[in-house]
Amino acid sequence: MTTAGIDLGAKFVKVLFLKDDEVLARTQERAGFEPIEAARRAFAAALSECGLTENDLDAICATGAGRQVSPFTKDSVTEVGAAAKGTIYLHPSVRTVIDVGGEEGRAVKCGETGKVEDFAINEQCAAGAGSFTESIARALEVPLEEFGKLSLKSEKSIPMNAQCAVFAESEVVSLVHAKTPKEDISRAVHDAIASRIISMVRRVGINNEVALVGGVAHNPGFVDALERGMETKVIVPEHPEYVGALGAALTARERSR
Amino acid sequence: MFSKFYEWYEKRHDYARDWLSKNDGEVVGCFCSYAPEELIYAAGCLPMRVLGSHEPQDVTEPHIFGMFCPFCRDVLAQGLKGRYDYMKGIMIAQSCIHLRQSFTSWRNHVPVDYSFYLYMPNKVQTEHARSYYAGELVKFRDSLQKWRGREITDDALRETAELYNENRRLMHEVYDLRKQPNPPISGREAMVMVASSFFVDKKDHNAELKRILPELKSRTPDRECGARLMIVGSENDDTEFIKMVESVGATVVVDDHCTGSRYFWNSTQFNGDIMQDIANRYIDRPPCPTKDWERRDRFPHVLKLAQEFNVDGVITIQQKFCDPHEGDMVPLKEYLNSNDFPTLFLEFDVTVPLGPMRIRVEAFLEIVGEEELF
Amino acid sequence: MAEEKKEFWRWKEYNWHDETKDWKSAETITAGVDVGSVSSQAVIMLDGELYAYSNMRTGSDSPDSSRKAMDWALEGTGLTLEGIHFIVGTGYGRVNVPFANRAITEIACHARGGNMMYGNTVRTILDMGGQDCKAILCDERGKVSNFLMNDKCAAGTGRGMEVFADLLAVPIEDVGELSLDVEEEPPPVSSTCVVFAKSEATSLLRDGWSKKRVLAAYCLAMASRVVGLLERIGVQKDFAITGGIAKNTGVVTRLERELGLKALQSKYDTQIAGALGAALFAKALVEKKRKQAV
Amino acid sequence: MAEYRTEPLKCWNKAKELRLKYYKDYQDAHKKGGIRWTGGAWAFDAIPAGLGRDVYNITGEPYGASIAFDRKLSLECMEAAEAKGWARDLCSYMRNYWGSMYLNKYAFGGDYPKPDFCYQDHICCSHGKWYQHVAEYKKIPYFCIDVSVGPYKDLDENRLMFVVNQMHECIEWLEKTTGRKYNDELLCEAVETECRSTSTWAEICTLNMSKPAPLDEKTMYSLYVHGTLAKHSKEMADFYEELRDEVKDRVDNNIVAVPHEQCRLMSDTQPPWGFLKVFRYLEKFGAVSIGSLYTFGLIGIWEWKEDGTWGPRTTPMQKGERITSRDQALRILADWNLSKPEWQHFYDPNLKTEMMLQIVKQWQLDGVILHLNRGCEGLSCGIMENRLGIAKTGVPVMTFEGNMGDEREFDEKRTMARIDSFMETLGITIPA
Repeated sequence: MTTAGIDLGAKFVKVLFLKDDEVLARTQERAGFEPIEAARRAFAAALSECGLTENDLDAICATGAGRQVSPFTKDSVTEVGAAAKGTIYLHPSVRTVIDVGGEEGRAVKCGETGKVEDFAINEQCAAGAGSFTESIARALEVPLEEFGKLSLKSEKSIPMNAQCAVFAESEVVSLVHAKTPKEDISRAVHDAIASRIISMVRRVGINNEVALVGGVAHNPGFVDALERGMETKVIVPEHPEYVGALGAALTARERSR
Repeated sequence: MFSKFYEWYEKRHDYARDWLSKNDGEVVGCFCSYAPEELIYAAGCLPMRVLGSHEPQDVTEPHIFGMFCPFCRDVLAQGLKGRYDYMKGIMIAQSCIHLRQSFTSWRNHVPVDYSFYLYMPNKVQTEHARSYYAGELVKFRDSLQKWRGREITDDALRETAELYNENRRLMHEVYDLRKQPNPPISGREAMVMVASSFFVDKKDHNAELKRILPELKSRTPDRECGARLMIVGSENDDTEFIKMVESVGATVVVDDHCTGSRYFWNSTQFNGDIMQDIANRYIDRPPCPTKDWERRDRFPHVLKLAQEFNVDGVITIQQKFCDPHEGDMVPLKEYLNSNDFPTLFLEFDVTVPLGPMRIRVEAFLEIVGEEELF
Repeated sequence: MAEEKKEFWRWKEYNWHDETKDWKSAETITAGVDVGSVSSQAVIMLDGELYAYSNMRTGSDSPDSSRKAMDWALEGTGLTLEGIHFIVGTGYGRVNVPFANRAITEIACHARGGNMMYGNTVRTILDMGGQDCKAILCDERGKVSNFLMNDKCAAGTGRGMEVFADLLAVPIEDVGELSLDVEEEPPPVSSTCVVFAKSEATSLLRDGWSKKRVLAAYCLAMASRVVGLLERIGVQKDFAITGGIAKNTGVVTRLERELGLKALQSKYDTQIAGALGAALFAKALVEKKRKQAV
Repeated sequence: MAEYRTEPLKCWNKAKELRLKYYKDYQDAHKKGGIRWTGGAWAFDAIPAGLGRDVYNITGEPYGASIAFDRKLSLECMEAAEAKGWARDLCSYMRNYWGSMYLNKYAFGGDYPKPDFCYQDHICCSHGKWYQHVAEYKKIPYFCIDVSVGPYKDLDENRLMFVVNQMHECIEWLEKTTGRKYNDELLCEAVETECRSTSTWAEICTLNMSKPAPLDEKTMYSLYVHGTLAKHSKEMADFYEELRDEVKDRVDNNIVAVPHEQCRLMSDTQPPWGFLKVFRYLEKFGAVSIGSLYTFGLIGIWEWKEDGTWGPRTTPMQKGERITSRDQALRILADWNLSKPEWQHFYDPNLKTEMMLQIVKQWQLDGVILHLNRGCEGLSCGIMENRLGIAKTGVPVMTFEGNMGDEREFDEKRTMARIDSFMETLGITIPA
């Protein structure tokens, strides 16, 4: 059986095709203001990547904030459900899934089959993790990709407290004025974001094993801060940003059985 | 000169552990300055108020909802992280809703042998509060006696109340020196002195106060006084903040905080029934806003301090989300301003970002300061 | 991933000097440098009159930013740093201006600068800066009598506006005008939080709102937050706005409407208010110093 | 899928009329030479009733909620309070109330009617300050009774008498303040009526144990409110009896709230009043919120029965007692109110968790939704511990953040998205 998962996220649309246990295609497009168009493009790209036509797909399922407007299917699964399902498929021993995107963070406690037992989503004023690192990287005049790695060079913990991303930026400015090395600032920023995410994860409990999915998982500084803060190893699946789409493809397969 | 107080303040856990090794008693955590410490002390225990750690933390989210104040969160975090693992007992004298959360969550999740919720009245302005509170204190005494397996005699209570009164009198003496044109003691030193009295055996604290007082009286300050400031508001043991304020041309000369003057301002009057005497002392003390209704008795008290200590301006601070103080801030500002005291309002968190605070303080000093710029 | 993105939030940097004036004939040359969180300005005055200034983005190193701003203001004048008698630093990086003789808060400087820019009848100054927003009351000399800053939330700051311009791919200088080009005022975006307003704007656009309408909603939300601050301090006439956002007609127009009060206009650039005030204080201080020396 | 019969309540219009009459009566009180007082919904309102039959009150919380329904007025009120310098995170009922006072706008038309005095009880830090400010602003007298004597299970003579003594003191104060002679008979009558109305409300809530449920929480919000307005009033008590009979009738005839009931939930704390459509959204899933400890236990007075169940508290009259003296009336009134379920968690969240779990069991629920209400520190006190306690027993629980009276703090889209996830967790899909 071949199924497709489409993740219509706030920033990117991701498409994944799954045949048995083989991923046939992975594509993504910037969502912009016309996510449906972006989804069509990503979907077409996925078809051409594996040389299939839409008729070859047995079922399609959507997830993400825009899941209800997906042009290809009415079937959908929430981000919470998809993240859990996708992660458990890849790493069956995981019980806590942390999913961090640009503006929202989620923690999911799940059972063996990927069934969601409890979940938490960050409340207001929680300073969107993705957006936050972007703006700080800009304030420090460091490319985003390097900003994460930079923090691994620091050994020093500087507490930051601002709840708000913009005020945190002023704290960073104060650190800059105090001639704090960039790597220490980078670590302070990652620690601050990780601390907020960990706060939320603690609501559902840190149950081994723990996985981090979503685009932020590519940031080694954040992963490091998360591991230090929770005092536990964090599994990052290959292609962490596609785990939601994978979960949707798996849901499609389950439902059409 | 204040090194002992700093040491106690910074190494409070070491002090407590050391105390435990030398005494046949337990450490009892107190959750509010209304805790009637005399009873705990007379039971052979060391009362120790849980004050701020000023460390960011991520462990209280499952227990306390985000709109509750950072101080109550900071308190609970220390318990959850095991910072007070030597503390066998905890108690709260009923205070604000936020601190009750810390207490009940601590009781639920941090192992203790003994806990007591004392139903201290909120309406201290009714005469009925006196006998009621004395009655509740009897229950607390009974409960402590049962836990410790020893009697708390009236004589022991009287002796303790005298020891506490002495501590209050000595700290008053230090505060009096702050009325001088250039006080021999900084606001930061005063804060550390009072804060440490929350953890240290009053006998030790009194001895140290007696040791430094003569020296202090003849101390020549090595700094200019600058603007004389008063600081008023919710729980505050943020010495870093005071340090910053005193580094930009000002001296904090008096305060109205539960972690400051409010803690020791009045003393126990002995009228025969020691339990009633102790109860009265807490009913009559300068009130927390939580207990300051229907009249606002705190305001004239604050004004009197501002006048007696001849302050140039008042910084009103408040822990973020602290409802009792938020309910007082607007009328307090009006009241002080109408009595010609300028005010600056600041909001506190577990750690205070010094950069943004500094500009507010400096701008305030430019307002209250002399007019050299014009 | 590192695709080339146009930076819509970037506003134009510039310098200027008055070619009709000659610094050589001036008795007192003073300067003010305002190193803000987002922008830095340097102002040079000859005997209390504006002579030259620069306005640029603050970099990640504030002493460096202050030097660059100063050099740029001096550019083409023939004047050198050594020729300036007294320099006051202000703004976030005020203590990091290596060549300044004194640091004074931007609150005092905006009041003093506003006093010159808008005349001595001005009593309320709203400084809408990069990361905070200040409502200042002052007397006829430009001395601050009271002030308020936003505490809990950064809604209503220039930083928020930059983030927004970038998201909508609208050059920041055009935001105000475009936001006024709507037939009917939309409801304000419910979330003025910079982080959440972004996701709200995205979903509004996806719901088919025009960019102009989204901008209008955001400017309105921003204006209402700031009006709250002004109402708390109690606006007194005359009223003026300084800082970068003063140039955003979309916010200013709505703010004036909600307040029921017109803001004063000035021939000076609203962004130099802080540096201008600093330069004026520098003049007062150097004169006082000379008197004492006599 | 089963489809049940549903129809509107017959007494719906009466409920509405009663509510409007209450606000109108207050407004017009002075025209008839009557007395107007203001205070909290938890105030012992049976006590001022002893001043005469022409005493009218307005309770601040339902009044603040009424303002919240009118989103435009609410925003004006919030802004008016903020302009005075009050913090945005203070009680949102209080800010709505103060705003209405500052703007001199009564939510039901006309000017804000100036009360003759403030009178209430102190349940949370905000309540003490709320009417202190009203009294100062309007220059009127203020009396407040402290009830912070601990949970009901630990009530003893010393604690009860602290409250009763203040009540006696209050009566003297009322006489002095109003210049009227106090009538003990009216007090006794009011206390009896209050016991009757609050026990009857609990009885109505127990009828919702019926599966499918005859009432949903959104409807209950419009009905429990009568108790928050004037729990001592005969009109309200009679209305509750009429309502009880109708709900019984609905149970007998299988008339239900949600036609496709397939999931039973409860919520807690006050809802975001401007967004009751959250409950309509739940209905799409065939999910019915059968109530909450809040709707059940803020006005309803309950007790643990001998068989371990939880039910309406037996009134003194049901026990054959008659209330005949001032002291007796005050003792009963204090004791009765101190047993209020929504009061217990102020001392210990575990007491609330225990009651909530009992509701889950007795009312046969599938899950719990907790509103993390930024507008009320009192009822949010310990709510995260409640969440933990409920989750620990394996009962699914979700939270969403909002504010009962300040719509700026509620994010509709994100809340609905959260409900989607929760329903998915429960395995509930929208019926075709």
